[in-house]
Amino acid sequence: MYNSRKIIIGLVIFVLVAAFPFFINVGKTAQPLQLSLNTPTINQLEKKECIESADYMRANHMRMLNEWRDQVVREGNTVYTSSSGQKYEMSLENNCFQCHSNKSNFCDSCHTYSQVDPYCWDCHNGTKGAGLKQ
Amino acid sequence: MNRRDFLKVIAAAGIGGIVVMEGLDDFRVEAAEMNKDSNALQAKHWGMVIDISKFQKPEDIQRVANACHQYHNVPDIKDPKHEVKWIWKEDFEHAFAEMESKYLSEKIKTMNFPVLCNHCEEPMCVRVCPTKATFKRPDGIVVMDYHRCIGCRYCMAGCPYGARSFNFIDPRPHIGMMNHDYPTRAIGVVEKCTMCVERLNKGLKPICVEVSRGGIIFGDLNDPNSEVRKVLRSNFAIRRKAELGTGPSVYYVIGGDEEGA
Amino acid sequence: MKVWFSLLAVIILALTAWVGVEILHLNTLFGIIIPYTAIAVFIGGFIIRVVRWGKSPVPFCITTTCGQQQSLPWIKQNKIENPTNTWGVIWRMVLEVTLFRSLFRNTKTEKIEDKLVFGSAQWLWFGSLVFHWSMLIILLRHLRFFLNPVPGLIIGLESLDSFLQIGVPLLYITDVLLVAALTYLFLRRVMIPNIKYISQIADYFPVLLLLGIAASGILGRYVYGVDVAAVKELTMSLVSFKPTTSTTIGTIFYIHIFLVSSLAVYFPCSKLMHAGGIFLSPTRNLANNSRIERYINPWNYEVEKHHYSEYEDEFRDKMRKVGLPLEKE
Amino acid sequence: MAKLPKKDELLQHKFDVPKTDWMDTPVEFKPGTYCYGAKAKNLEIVNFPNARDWSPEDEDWKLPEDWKGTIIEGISDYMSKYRSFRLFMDVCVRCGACADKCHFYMGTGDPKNMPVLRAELMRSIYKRYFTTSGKVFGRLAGARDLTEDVIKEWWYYFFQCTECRRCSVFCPYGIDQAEITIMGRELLNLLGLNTDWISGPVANCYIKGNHVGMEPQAIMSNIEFMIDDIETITGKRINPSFNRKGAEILFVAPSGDLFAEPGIFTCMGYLMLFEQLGLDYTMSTYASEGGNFGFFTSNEMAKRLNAKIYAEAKRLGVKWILGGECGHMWRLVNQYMDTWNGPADFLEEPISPITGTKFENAKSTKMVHITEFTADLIYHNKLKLDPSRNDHLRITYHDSCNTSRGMGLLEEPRYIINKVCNNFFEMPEETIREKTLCCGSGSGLNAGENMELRLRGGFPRANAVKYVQENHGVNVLANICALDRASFPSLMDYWVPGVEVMGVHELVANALVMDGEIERTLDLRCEPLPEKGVKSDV
Amino acid sequence: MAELKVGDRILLLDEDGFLDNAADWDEEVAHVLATTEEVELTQEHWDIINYLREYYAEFGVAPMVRKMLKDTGKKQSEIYTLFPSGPGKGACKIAGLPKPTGCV
Amino acid sequence: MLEKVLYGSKRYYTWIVFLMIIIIFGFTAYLEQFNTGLGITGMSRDVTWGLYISQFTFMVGVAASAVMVAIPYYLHDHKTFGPIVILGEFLAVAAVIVCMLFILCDMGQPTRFLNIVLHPTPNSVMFWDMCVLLGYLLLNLIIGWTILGADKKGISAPHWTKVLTYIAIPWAVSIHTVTAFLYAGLPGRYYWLTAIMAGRFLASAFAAGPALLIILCLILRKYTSFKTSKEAIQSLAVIVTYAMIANVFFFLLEVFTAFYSNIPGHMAALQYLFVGLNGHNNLVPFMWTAAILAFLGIGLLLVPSMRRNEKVLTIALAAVFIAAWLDKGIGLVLAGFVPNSFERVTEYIPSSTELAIVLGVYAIGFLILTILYKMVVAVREQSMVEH
Repeated sequence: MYNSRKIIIGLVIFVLVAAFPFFINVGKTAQPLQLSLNTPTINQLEKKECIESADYMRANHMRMLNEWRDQVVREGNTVYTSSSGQKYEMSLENNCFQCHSNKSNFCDSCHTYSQVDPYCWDCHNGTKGAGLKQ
Repeated sequence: MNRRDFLKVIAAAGIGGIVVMEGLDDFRVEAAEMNKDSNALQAKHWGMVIDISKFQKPEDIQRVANACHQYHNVPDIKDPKHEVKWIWKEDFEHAFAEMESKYLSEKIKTMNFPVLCNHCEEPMCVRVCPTKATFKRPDGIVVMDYHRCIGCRYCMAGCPYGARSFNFIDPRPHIGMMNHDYPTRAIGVVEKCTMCVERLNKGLKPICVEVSRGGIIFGDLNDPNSEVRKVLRSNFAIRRKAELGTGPSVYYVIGGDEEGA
Repeated sequence: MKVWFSLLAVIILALTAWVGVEILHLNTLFGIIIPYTAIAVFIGGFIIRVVRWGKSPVPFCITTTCGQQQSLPWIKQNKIENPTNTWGVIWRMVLEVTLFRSLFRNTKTEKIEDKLVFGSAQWLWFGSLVFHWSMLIILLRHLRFFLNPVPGLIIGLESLDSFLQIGVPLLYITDVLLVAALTYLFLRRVMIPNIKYISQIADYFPVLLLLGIAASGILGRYVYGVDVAAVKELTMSLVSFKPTTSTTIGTIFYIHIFLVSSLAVYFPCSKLMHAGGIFLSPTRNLANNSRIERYINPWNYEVEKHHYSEYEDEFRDKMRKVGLPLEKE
Repeated sequence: MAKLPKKDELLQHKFDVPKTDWMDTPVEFKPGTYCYGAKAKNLEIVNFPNARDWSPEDEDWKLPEDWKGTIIEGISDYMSKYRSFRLFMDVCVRCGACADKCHFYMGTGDPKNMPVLRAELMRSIYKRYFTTSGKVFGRLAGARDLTEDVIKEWWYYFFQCTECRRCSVFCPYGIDQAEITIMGRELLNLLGLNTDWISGPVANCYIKGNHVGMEPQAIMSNIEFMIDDIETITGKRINPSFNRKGAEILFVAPSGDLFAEPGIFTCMGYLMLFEQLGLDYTMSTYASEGGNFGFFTSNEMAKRLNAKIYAEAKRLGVKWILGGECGHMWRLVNQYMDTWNGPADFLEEPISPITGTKFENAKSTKMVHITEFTADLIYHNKLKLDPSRNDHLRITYHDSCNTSRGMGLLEEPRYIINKVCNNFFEMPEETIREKTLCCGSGSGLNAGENMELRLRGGFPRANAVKYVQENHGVNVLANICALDRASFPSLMDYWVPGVEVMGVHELVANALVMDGEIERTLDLRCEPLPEKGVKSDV
Repeated sequence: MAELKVGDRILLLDEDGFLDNAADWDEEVAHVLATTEEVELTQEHWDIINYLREYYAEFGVAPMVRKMLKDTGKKQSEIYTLFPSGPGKGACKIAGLPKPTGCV
Repeated sequence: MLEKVLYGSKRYYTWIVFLMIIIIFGFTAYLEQFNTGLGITGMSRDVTWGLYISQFTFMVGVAASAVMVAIPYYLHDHKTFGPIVILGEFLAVAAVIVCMLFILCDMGQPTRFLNIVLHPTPNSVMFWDMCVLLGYLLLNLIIGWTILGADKKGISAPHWTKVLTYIAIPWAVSIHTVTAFLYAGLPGRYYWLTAIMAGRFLASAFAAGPALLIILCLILRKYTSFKTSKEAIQSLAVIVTYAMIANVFFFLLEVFTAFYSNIPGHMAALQYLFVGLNGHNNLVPFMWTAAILAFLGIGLLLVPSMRRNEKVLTIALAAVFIAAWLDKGIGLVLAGFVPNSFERVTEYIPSSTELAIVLGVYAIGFLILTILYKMVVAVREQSMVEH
């Protein structure tokens, strides 16, 4: 190979960049995401289920909340009938946070893990124990 | 490629996209139903009559204001330039400047008026808002969608009542006792009295009405049998800057049982 | 025809992933085996291609000079467009690679009656710049799936990219820019007769594949709502070589990574290798200093020449007649 | 020879594309757009393969038995020798930025003259025989079989490229169509496919030392003739030296300057300048050619012809070499000569004997461009100049492709022109400096039989000259290239009548006030100089 | 390759009608070549042709046009009147000289 | 054409660097405002709009003024304006961008600025203002760019540019009219609640804009090869003269209406501006300066001999421009909030951060203007290059 020094340096940089995630994670164990459901309200529940299936909620809670927001604020609709027929108030404070009162161990841990930073918290301050986001 | 071929490609891509979307659609949960609370208070035109006789002392207004502000997490900002208020006290000559007269009785001059958003029939703030962030509900209440407000403050320029406040600074550090059942507002949005729509939705009257000890009468202005209409029938009531044609829904009854001014 | 074929190829690829996951439930194949293979092919193929180029020497110093040469001391040299040292070359390459300097020069030649006129034509430059930079930012942003904890730089980049508060989850500006730029690049290929004439499947396919990748990513994020936490669990398991599959991630995600894998495999055996090739381009990466330093051709060999002595032998009489000096009288 | 079409006929083309795919559009040999085939006798002189007499119009090109294998082997060979070739085959994304940059495309509207497509003529074969995708998918991957028609197409289009590199300036990867053309011509020469106009000069140059085929006595006679004219003009008899050992400087000019108008006026310019300086120089009848048509044939042939310059410098024992105004000569001096035939360690680093300036940029080649040399003289006030002698001229300057894109010689000639003339006007910026447009006749295309092609290829340049003629009354097209001087007169007569073609050193010598000269009444062309203060019509 | 029939000789011409082999030339050939150029040879023509032949014999190339004009005392326009294709393609061809090549 | 921007004289680069420094300075200030909120400005619950909106309002006028060159040239074939039409168009481009930036700076939630487009609200004048400004920006950019591109190619501009130019003429009027409607339709803001608002806006725009354009032409003439003819400058100066007279006249109409009718609401703002209200008199010195400069400017411009002296002309134009700026760029918006809905006076003093941001935005405007004008000068130079 000609100009091998330069080409090899370039290729090494390429490999380092292209396989960077592998290098940085080498030897580390991927920690599965742990979400805490250990709150007083949840502990008291007979059937530990959210308003929709957990899989659905994990993937779609933000879309649902977005829809709720328009329904509540703009339409004045406040009651959500879930797919199981159960009725819930469409409210973070008066519904979601009642069970998920552990913002930092539930909401935040997943948000941090997947690096999403929703602006909901700017107003909806979470639970009593969670403290305020400045 | 001529234009026709190009359109074909676009169409094909579109059809392909729809097929893919349809194929994947079962993966989404069916849209759930969302309805009004069956207990919700309903009206065609919510309005208030404020009986000034019930607000003889400044503390009377303060009590109502505190209840409202605490309930709604309205910050207590001392700097008048940045203060946020939903309901507060004004004297006659400022609240009703256009009715000012040299020979006004001392009593009226020193009277305290709770002022708040008038939930106008023709709200200027709604007319000027460029994003429909503030809008009038079918029941006549003018509300804010804080999520949509861009903070242009055109509504504040438009409102002739000074009823609107802007979050010039972060409100949270200025909230004394946080009501965790109610959200706060973000910096940079306009806010104002909402006539407690969240309470009406659940079948409750506004908080100010509840703590006013009868000083604020609340009801459907459209309903001739409603309490507000009864009061208005039997009392002379004034509205702020009615000449501007905004149609305020907040009426002031001066003197209560006594003869009006 | 070429466009249809390329479109069909992309659709088949997408359908393959859909059938594989949705019907055949080959999650392991599409979530683990194919991605691993693809990244290996990508890196390996890339290296092989570059090494293959490297095996051929650059026998001559054939810089394309786009500015004043180094000359007399009082004549200002254009040290970037006509470099004589490594720094100049580095600058030139940086401008080429990051800002597409040469493309910026682009003009449009028009024939108006019997005149040729040269107009500005920087849309291609702008479109490709937008595309490549958006692509880079999107790639960097995706590092959030591969790093735990996510570094501040990536967080900052992401929050800048989602600066506009539109939709839930927040709309990425680069998503819009990427799709817009790719659409532009595609449209110019099908709308401009000359460009269409020179275009091949190898030109349409990557654009459409990239559009497919963008579309599947955007659909996953904004429409179908892929569980990003589950995605990250999968990606983290991949990069730490302890792969696990997940059944809670929607099919659209598998389509997305299958298309990305296809691109990774396609990359080294296609024109996309221009990404590596530009660094080796001898008209750009050489200094114009071959009058200052001797440039060596490794395969330089002796050639047959017509020497002066032969010349003189042939023309001696004639030279003598006109009084030219001779070696041999 | 084909009849020359009228102007509006030549201008009928549009920049559009045929209905059929380019692979299905066969090459059409249109008289006037290609050169005659190389003659057997010329190929034989330089020992080239498959020497035979043939014509491109023939159905049978008399290709050697295993021509296909030869080509494929050739491609493989050049791939392993030239990174540029392999890379440029691989990385093109067909963005089309080069498409409308080619003067032949601008002048013919033939899509195969878009550099990208001209490269694709070769790339399609490369794909077919050297890439997996091409082998498997064939035409879907843009590949095609190598047939005789492909060879004919190559020959037509690779001799329809002047290797001017304008496309390379605009290509985001620096893909240089010239490199691909060079490879294409190398491959064609393996089959004995060259043009008469290139192979003739190559053979001439190899034996007689210059393209024109001037034997030593012919050169001397021409010089004698010029000296007579110089005497008529200046009253001074000058005495240049030839083949003189021990001179300080060997001067090498393109042979066109020794033979034909208007090149000879430039040559007279050199001679007058050197005489005035009292320069210790000599010229060579053996290395009497700066240009190198070998470069338009094959790398090896170019090296064979180029070798004479250093060999002669060594034989004569000069200190360094001065090169005249020539285009491709300077691309070769800059980019190839030292690599081919160096190191020139028998020479010294060039220093101007007049100003003492060391030519740092020629440290290794030891060869200085005459405009570098003259600009340095003028900068140091070593020349007495009377620019008003050129006041009747309104001048624009054409950058030669090779000196601008293969060297970067842009300011030196401009500096000189501005010092020896009072009326200088630039052509539009997209047509000068590194974006300069070719004369349309470079790289061995300035034959007579392909005049239509030359006029078409030169149209963009002529168009720019016309612009300055209309706007500034320009009547002189100055240049530093023998090929320009050979090709522009007919081009200008056709497209922009009234514009004369002059080498920069003709202008220099016109303005040069020589010691002891008579009052000049004639310019170098022996035309009467206008009276002082009289300006030409604008 | 084109051919020229001169008497019973068959001579080879190149594409432009120049003699392929300069040694083939004689006066008879010149006359036939002149007919291809539609020129009737007169003494004036012969002066030029003879001059070119002599020059070519001595120098191996055609003379520079300028030199030819000077040596023959003719103006360029006169040459064109005699040889409508010009000094190179007309006069040189009839005189049996080869085409000039290179950067000229 | 963009490449022209990259090559320039030392003076050009110095100017660019200078602007960049101010921009960075302004941007830093903006970041501070972005992070801490609009509380960092001098605005308040009562004076909800400050310098940002007032500068926006003023710059809409500057943008609209391009029409004062376009009308004579396109509608009345006033040939001397030919070379400077494009300067007017590019001035409009820079001015509209400045306008948009000021709006953005004024937003409490700038990240949501696209909500105006995503939730179009035809009943809001601000929505229409966004539409007309955006349209005007595109019109001028497309027209200017195409004409310049054609200039560069040495051909005449395509016909559709002419169509766009004709559209742009009423459009220019519309941007300032709609901007006037922003104010003129609000109940309770008596200083703004006047039918002549749009007229005043246009008159002051047609004075201040061309005044700036002439000054720019004079600067270009001094420092570049772009030489605007004396006739063009004089014609434009006449336009400035009469526009300024109209502007002052319209203002006096307001004064008459307010004081003859003696309606307190209509008088209050004028009193506040010129004599102070309830002891608040921050703007009084500015307004008197404006009044004096306005009359000075008109006086100098009206006398032909003085107008023809380009030194005097420059002073007169500067006086007119500053007067218009003080009147519209400060007084008009601020006084509209005085007194407030409760008959109280809150005064507004911009904070240093606010001023820094304003400076930064203007610097961006100048940068854009410089870049655009640089292209114009370079393209025009190319067609008359002479060494």
